[in-house]
Amino acid sequence: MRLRFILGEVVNGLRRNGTMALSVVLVTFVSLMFVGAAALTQMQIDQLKDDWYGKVEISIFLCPENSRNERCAEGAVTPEQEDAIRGVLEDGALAGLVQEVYYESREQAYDKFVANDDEGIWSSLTADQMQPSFRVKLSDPEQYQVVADATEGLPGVDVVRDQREIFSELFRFLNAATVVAAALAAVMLLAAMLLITTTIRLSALSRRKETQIMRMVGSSRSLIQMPFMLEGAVAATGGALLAVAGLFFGVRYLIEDWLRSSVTWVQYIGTQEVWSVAPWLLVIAVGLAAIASLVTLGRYTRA
Amino acid sequence: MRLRFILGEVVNGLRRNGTMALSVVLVTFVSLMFVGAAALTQMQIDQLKDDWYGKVEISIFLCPENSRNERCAEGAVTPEQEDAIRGVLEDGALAGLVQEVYYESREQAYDKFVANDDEGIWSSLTADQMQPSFRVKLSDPEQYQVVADATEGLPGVDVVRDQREIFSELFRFLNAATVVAAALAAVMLLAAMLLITTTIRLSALSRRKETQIMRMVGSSRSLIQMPFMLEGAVAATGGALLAVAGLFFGVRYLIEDWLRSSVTWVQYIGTQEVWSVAPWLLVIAVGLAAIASLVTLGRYTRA
Amino acid sequence: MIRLDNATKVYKRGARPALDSVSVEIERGDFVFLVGSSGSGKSTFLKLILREERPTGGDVYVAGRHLNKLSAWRVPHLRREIGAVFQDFRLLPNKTVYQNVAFALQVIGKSRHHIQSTVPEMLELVGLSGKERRMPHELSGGEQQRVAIARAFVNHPPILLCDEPTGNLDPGTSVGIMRLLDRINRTGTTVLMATHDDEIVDQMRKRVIELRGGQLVRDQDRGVYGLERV
Amino acid sequence: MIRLDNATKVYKRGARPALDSVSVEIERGDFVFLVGSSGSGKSTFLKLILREERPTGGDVYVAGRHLNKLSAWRVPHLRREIGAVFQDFRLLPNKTVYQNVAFALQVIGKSRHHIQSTVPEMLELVGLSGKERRMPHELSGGEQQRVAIARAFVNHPPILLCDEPTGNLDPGTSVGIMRLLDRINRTGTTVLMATHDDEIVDQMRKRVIELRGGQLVRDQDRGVYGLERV
Ligand SMILES: Nc1ncnc2c1ncn2[C@@H]1O[C@H](COP(=O)(O)OP(=O)(O)OP(=O)(O)O)[C@@H](O)[C@H]1O
Ligand SMILES: Nc1ncnc2c1ncn2[C@@H]1O[C@H](COP(=O)(O)OP(=O)(O)OP(=O)(O)O)[C@@H](O)[C@H]1O
Ligand SMILES: [Mg+2]
Ligand SMILES: [Mg+2]
Repeated sequence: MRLRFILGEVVNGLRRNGTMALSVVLVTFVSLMFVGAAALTQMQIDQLKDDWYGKVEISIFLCPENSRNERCAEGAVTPEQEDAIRGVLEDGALAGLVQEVYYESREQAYDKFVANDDEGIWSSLTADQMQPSFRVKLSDPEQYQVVADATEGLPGVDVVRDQREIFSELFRFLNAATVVAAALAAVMLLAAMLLITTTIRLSALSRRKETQIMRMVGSSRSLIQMPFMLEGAVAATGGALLAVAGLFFGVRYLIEDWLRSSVTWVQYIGTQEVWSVAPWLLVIAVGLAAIASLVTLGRYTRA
Repeated sequence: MRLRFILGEVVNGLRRNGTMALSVVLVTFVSLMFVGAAALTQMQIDQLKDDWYGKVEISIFLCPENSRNERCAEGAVTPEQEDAIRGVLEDGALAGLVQEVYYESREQAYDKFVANDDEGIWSSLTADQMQPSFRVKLSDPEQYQVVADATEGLPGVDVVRDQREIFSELFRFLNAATVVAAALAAVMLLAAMLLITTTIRLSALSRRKETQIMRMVGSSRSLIQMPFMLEGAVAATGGALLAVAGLFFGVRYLIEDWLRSSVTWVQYIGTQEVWSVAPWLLVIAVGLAAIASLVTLGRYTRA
Repeated sequence: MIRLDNATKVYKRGARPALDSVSVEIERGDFVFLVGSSGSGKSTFLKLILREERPTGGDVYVAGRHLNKLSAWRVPHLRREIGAVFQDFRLLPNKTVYQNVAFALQVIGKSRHHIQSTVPEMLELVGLSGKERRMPHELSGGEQQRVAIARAFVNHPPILLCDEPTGNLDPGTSVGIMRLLDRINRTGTTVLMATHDDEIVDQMRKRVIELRGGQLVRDQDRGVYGLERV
Repeated sequence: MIRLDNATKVYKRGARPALDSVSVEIERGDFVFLVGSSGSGKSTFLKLILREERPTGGDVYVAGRHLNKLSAWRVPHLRREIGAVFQDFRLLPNKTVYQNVAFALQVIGKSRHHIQSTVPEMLELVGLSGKERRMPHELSGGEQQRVAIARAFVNHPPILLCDEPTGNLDPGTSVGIMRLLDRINRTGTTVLMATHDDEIVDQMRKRVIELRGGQLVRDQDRGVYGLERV
């Protein structure tokens, strides 16, 4: 009896304040989209960091002959110098930071290069012109600078390069995107809360007569307030579900279908990340509605 | 007298429905931000196209010696072949499409290469190993494929490359961003219109007594309705101004300060583009308010 | 001044008419009581004259205008010739007595000068001098109704319509309101008052129009509330 | 049943008290008229009993409860022992007569079976059998007030409070309502009715409590409306 009554009142209220309820749904939808997008961007960043930082190595290029670099003025690297560098990396102070050291000879470098040059533009290159290098995998990729500093000045070293530099610009861009999304999310969440508050108030005003009669005949306060609270919660949850759907299709079409096939060298997040964000969005929606109810109901439906 | 009265009523109404008016401001703000962002992204794309498509050239690499490419099996390009290719480009069918042809010799290519190799990794490279090439500037950059097809098979041609390929992926991304921003803008504009409608309705409800008395004592319909219309318009305009401010600072800090200094090879839009978008945002805001007023007022403040 | 010719009002298709071909004429300066039990159509009668509702049949003429043909944007001009007073006073709770009366002049665009000279005069007429700055909730019911009458009459309209103006007042206070309406009537204003209050009707001995189920069943000069008393 | 001990109510700090140390006791089964001019505090008196307002001084006891100490979540239980009827009927316009009465039982959680047996019984008591499916606007004022009384009494509360229940009704219809209230009073229900209607008070000859400016100035068995008639 009571459940049917409450549900009937909720449906009634949503229908009566239709445009209002729809605005709540839309605004919650968009605001939670941003919350979700910010979260997903951060997850993508984490994933990229794990993925790339694990893979990237430090390349210590050794002096070739006839180099224009002053450091290599003494000519090509000698086997003794190579041993000394390997010693610094594998024993000495850096041993704790270095996970693996791999020597790439001129010939190996040449083979890799040719394999990447499909169109044969660099056909006239010879193995002699390639530089030998040490490829160093770090146990903690964040410690790049220490290793670079320790090796850069050694005799026989031309330049030290870290692939991580290429990505840092990208990460800065993605972080900025997260900040923008989060800021928009904050504004929109504020708007959503104001809206839910107003919806509840409007609903209470438009049903003043019912609630007045309910109070007079001695209906309990919870029964009077329940429909209003549920109304806000239903509208907010509707928005959250739309947001989850929006994120799902966004990730599905933009990332899984399009990016994954056009920019293939990146490890992307997928729809399963959306599912892990979804419960939080629902929690935020219901939380919003609950706060708005608490703020509003005391004043508008006193028992 | 009347003006003071109307303004007083507007202030009154905005204060009485404060949270509601604030939601209208916020939602209009965010929705117009998206409208503006979509417009600015398109302007950026246009600018990049103008800029890059005008600059980019087709590079026709000519056969070096000992190429691995089958097309160059006959050895390095001969001067006769070079003349033939130039003939195709400068006279013949392509003459109308080609704006300028520039021959880059091995030595010129080598000089450019060395200038870019700061760290001297490629020190052992010699000029002989570089490829000579024709750099072709098109009068209509969109006609790339025609020129590529016509030159690709000529004897002495190794590969034909168009720098435009590099950008097309970026343009696709930027276009997708415009679509996303426009879709969000549409949803938010819908929400904004619903909200303005509800605000006007709420305002009319909360001032039923005033309007009833005004009708009874014979005040004109326009005087009765004006305050409500102005209320919606003021709130929407507030949102539009915030949106303009948001876009302004967004462009100022994200583009002018940050991107312009970190990714320097791009020609960016600036704050003057925001000023050219701003009037349109205001027009949209006022238009929204006008439509919402028309929809609502007939029903809620009949004379 | 006011003429109804077979005026009929049906609110909802198929429903019993709220007013059923009523024909009646009220002259300038008349004082008329409109009586009848609840739902007999008194308020509907007044609404037709105010053009709050349009007749579904017949014709309504007020102050020389044929209301059936009056276009919507001319309605305000009609309303300025009619003052209206209701049972529930309808004062603005956040305005003072003075502001409530002045409001009626402001919104029809009178000059500040005109307002400042007219309002105190009107408040004196209804006996509220000295209470200009009170808020409505600081007044007794009778005083609130006086403010409402002052607001309705401040523009000196030729017609004053009252829908149960004493319905919320006790008998003593009601008599005071009736004296005020009588005084206004003596200035030449046509007063039409719907009421349930048999004592007042019996005491004043004015023209009485009785409705029953929407039909005019009596139109009597110097009449009483009911022919058969309960 | 109802006892006020020096009950005082001041709505706004510094304002004149709406009710000024009123002490009165009403026994089970009494029929009491509460009279007084507009603003004398009648509605405030009833609101204290309903615990819609809390006294600023003194004590209020209703149905064995000390209302000053009643916690908010117990108020609904108090209200189930009191039926309330108002001048403006307060019916839900989009519910039928039957649904309006049933509503009062639904929201306090009565079973459907109980509702289906009680509501028709109650509608018969107030004389509305056969009109269960009408909407409020299809009823006369007197009939609407009967629906309101049915709703207030359907739970058989020991107390019935009426705030000017005949204020919007014509004299003939008012008499019908008074007969109904008298019948309900005869079942042992305490009836407390605030009114302006001197004819009814004079005719019924019940206990009369008179307020003036918030103070109790008369408490008379088998009294009349006013000692000095206007
Ligand atoms: N807006 C409306 N829509 C539908 N029906 C209406 C409307 N207003 C009035 N009615 C119906 O028209 C009839 C006459 O109503 P009216 O208000 O004119 O009566 P009345 O004589 O003023 O009654 P009371 O003494 O209760 O004020 C009633 O049956 C009522 O239900
Ligand atoms: N909610 C309130 N806030 C402030 N003052 C109030 C409130 N309700 C009533 N009053 C004041 O309390 C006094 C008594 O009001 P009350 O409504 O009890 O009178 P009443 O006897 O019912 O009058 P009426 O016959 O007009 O219904 C009045 O002066 C009134 O202005
Ligand atoms: Mg009426
Ligand atoms: Mg009262």
